[in-house]
Amino acid sequence: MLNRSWGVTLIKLLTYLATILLVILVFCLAGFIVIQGIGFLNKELFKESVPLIITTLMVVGLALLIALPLGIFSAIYLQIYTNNGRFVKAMRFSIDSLNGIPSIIFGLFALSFFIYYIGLNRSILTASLIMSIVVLPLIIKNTEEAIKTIKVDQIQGSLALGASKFTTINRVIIPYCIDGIINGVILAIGKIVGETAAIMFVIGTASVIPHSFMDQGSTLATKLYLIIQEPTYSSNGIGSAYGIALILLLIVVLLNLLVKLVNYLFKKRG
Amino acid sequence: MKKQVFFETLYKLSIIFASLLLLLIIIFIFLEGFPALREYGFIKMIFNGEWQPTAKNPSFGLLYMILSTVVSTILSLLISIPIGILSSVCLVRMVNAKIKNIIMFIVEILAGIPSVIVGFFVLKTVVSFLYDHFYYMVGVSGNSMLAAIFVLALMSLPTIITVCVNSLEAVDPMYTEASLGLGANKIQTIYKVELRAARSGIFAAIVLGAGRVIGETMAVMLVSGNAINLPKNLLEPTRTLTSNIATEMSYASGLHQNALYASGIILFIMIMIINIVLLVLLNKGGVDNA
Amino acid sequence: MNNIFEIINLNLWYGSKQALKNISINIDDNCVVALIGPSGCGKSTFLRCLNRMNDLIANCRIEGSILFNNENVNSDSYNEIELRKKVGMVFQRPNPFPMSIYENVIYGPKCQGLTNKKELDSIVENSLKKAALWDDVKDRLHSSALGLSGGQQQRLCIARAIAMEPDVLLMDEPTSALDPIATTKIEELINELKKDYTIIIVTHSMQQAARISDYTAFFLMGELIEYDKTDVIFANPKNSKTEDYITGRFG
Amino acid sequence: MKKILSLVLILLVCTSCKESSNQLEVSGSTSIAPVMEKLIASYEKDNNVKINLTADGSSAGITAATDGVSDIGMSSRSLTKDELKDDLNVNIIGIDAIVVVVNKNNGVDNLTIDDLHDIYSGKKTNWKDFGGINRPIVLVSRENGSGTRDAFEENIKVKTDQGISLVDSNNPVIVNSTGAVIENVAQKEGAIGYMSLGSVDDEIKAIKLNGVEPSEQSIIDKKYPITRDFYLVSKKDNKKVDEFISFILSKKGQQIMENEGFIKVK
Repeated sequence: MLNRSWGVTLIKLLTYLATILLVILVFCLAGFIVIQGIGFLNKELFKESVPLIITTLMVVGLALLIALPLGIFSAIYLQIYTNNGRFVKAMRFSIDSLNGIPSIIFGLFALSFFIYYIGLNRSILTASLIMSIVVLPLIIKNTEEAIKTIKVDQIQGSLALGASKFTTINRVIIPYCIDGIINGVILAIGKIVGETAAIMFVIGTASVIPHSFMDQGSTLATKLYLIIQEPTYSSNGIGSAYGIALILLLIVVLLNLLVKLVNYLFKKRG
Repeated sequence: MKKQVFFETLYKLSIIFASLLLLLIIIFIFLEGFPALREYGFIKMIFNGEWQPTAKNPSFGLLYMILSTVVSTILSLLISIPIGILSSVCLVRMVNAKIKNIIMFIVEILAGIPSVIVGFFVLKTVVSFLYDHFYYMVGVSGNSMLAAIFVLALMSLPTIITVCVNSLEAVDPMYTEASLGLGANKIQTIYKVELRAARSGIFAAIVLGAGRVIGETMAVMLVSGNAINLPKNLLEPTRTLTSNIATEMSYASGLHQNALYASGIILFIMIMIINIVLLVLLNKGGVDNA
Repeated sequence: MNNIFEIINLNLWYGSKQALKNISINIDDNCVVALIGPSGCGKSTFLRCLNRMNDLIANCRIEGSILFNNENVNSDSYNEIELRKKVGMVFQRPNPFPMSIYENVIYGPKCQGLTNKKELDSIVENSLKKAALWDDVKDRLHSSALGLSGGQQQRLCIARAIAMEPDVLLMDEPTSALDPIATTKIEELINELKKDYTIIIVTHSMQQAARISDYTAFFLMGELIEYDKTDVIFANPKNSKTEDYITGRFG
Repeated sequence: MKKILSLVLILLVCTSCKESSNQLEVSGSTSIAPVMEKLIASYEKDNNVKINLTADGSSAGITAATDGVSDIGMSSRSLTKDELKDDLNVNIIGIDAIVVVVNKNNGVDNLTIDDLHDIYSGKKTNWKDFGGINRPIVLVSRENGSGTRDAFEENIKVKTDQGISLVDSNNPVIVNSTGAVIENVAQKEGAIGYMSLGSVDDEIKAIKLNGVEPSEQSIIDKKYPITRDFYLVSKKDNKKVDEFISFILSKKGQQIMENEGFIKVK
């Protein structure tokens, strides 16, 4: 089809059409949240969501703190130190499949393994632990894809110059695939901030400012889910759920910008 | 030299610890789900549609829900993959950088939206539209398979686009120049060469997108109506395996809870099948340059 | 021997930096023209003007006219797709598509709408024969092109270009990434191809220019210093700068 | 990099020691959680004890209390025979009325228990059978196992002796949150749903049952037909738990229950 001129124009048309459709969907969804939530963005809601924001940032921070080194190092090992044998393919395959497990199952795993079995308390720490496991497959996959996109000959170039695999990693691989990893981090942040099912059993519903990771608390997403669950949770019912959703989007925006800023500074200095 | 040994053992430890963690979850699901499979029987569970977990002699038939998951996953991916890939191509190759950054900025945010809110968006728009136009039909409430497909497509689009755009941008410009040098026009260059070169990234996007669709609970439960029936037409309510786990797990106990974990095993197998299909397509498509 | 290319007062800027200054040159058909000069002198940029590959570069401004078979290529009305069908290009690094050998060669013709299997098979056969690659690959046409050696890949790129039956073949340092044996094979191939195509080749090695080209153009700092028969350029160049470069005093 | 990893390890180690001091864990029914949050807030003011609350459903609450993971389990449904263990004591802390709600444009404002039985079992499927507009009825129901659903279906007798609910075979819109019930009933003119009295808001219309208006007075006089009790399940002889429960049953505690739209027990 691509070899006929009508085929080319058709594909071009479809490409533009898909983008227009995407833009409409994306702006409708974003617009819906802003319109529904803007009315409830008053000082009182901001004050009420300060503990939620803090809890959310704690979960994001600790989850990434665990998942990032674990995920990146695992991806490096899978891509560089293995010969892509059958075992490695099977492992990568099962990691991919874990991406599809519904987060409710991670939630139940957290409840019965961390709480019932190990005896941890319901706390922000437990929530962060389970979230680090939830985003682990995402980070491993994104980092591996990033390493794959580095030109093969750049890696061979460095190895050819007698650099060991290890120095190749630091000099060539990590600097070059930072952008891929950053995208993985952004997807992971999105997943952690928006997650409810995986953590609602283990994080409690307290809405006070937590003092330590051992305290309970609710993130923006779990509070929002609770309000939808029982609108009497907040004074103006479901409306404040939209308000919190807006604040949540704000946090996602700030976190994404922060990550990109860190990446930019790292590149300028590196 | 010592630093290198330390880091290389660290890499090894990381992959071992990571796979242990992930294995733990798989074992957990199989451990919890196995009693139901043994007692109620795997075959009976898969080929019987009757799900009455709390009845006197309970039946744990998952057939209708398996079909619902299969239908909703395939149809939603049939929407989100083409739109995702086509719009990623447009964003990377056909639109100036400023527009692309604005759209990507919002798409990245939408990847972070809690699915409950996307569920409410579709509930307030698609579901009420369907109800207003089909209310006269008995048993139609707007909450339907169609709405579930719409919400799943909406949920998976940001993931697919973010990964696709990332892999398209990483395509080596030498392919573009080679293709244009042979007299191919822009569209041919993109679709015949660049997509082929970025193939492994695009397949990663599809796998992540499929994972997001199969694993979605909160949004689907809001719009699908959650009634268990054979997916005959798009306007009837439906319940996917994942929604079933989410709705009933909080009150399930004993064999009922094991049956829910068993459906988790079935989900895991379905995800593996999708991955296998995608891997075969990836390799069958001839050459893999990475 | 009529002129296939007539370039009059060609200037090119990358943003504010001028890369080509007022170049005028006439190139005859069915001969090999070598472009030599120190790196950064604009010879590759000049080569890429001939098939408007510089259009891909964002802030690149071109002035002057490039007449190809007496039509000005530089004007917007001229369709660059038609130009590139007639002016094939081979790049410095072998860049076969991540497809099979067969698919690589038929890529160009297929894009122009040719679908008849028999015709495509014959194109593949004579392009690969012309590129002296047919014997190496005739029994594994459908295996991956990335499995070939560097020299074979470059010859595949040449075969791919020939498949379009162009009038001119542009080569941007085709052998700089290859080992000596593969380089001599490519050079023998160029001597063969000279009969049917005009070949314009950018090269760093003056020996290569002397060996295979009929005419040689010497570029320096974006200017065309001297353009003449190869043996004149290498025996007694008119311009002192050419002589300094030829004898290796700088560059 | 090494520093960070060691930090994580320390964190993991120090958390395994279970904190017993003056902390209480309360978990369970989502219907009780909102009012429980207010009870905890006022109790914590004058007692130095920290009470953690988790809303993960009635059965999860009961299991957590039985296994000792939570000190108090909240349940908005009566416990089943095998849930009732002898080392558990069960207190009723309040009564909640379950109200039937319809779309605001729906003319019907009174139904009897038998009407509800016919509607939810699928015998009658159009509002014109009840004097409303000619429009099919859309059933909105809570998920299996929700305390609210159990109490409602118990009262309108739509469960077969096999324990199977007739509602499931009439393509109901099953949701697992009050917010979703409100949204579905508010946007669909033919919809009918039910929720706890305290949750009704102005987007939907509560209707009379057997001619009785759902109000605190009608519930106290036992005239309103569908009510359910709020249970707290806890292990016996735990001083801190008993003190908290006695606070809830005190005048101050019951007043908080009433402010939230529930009916006092004492």
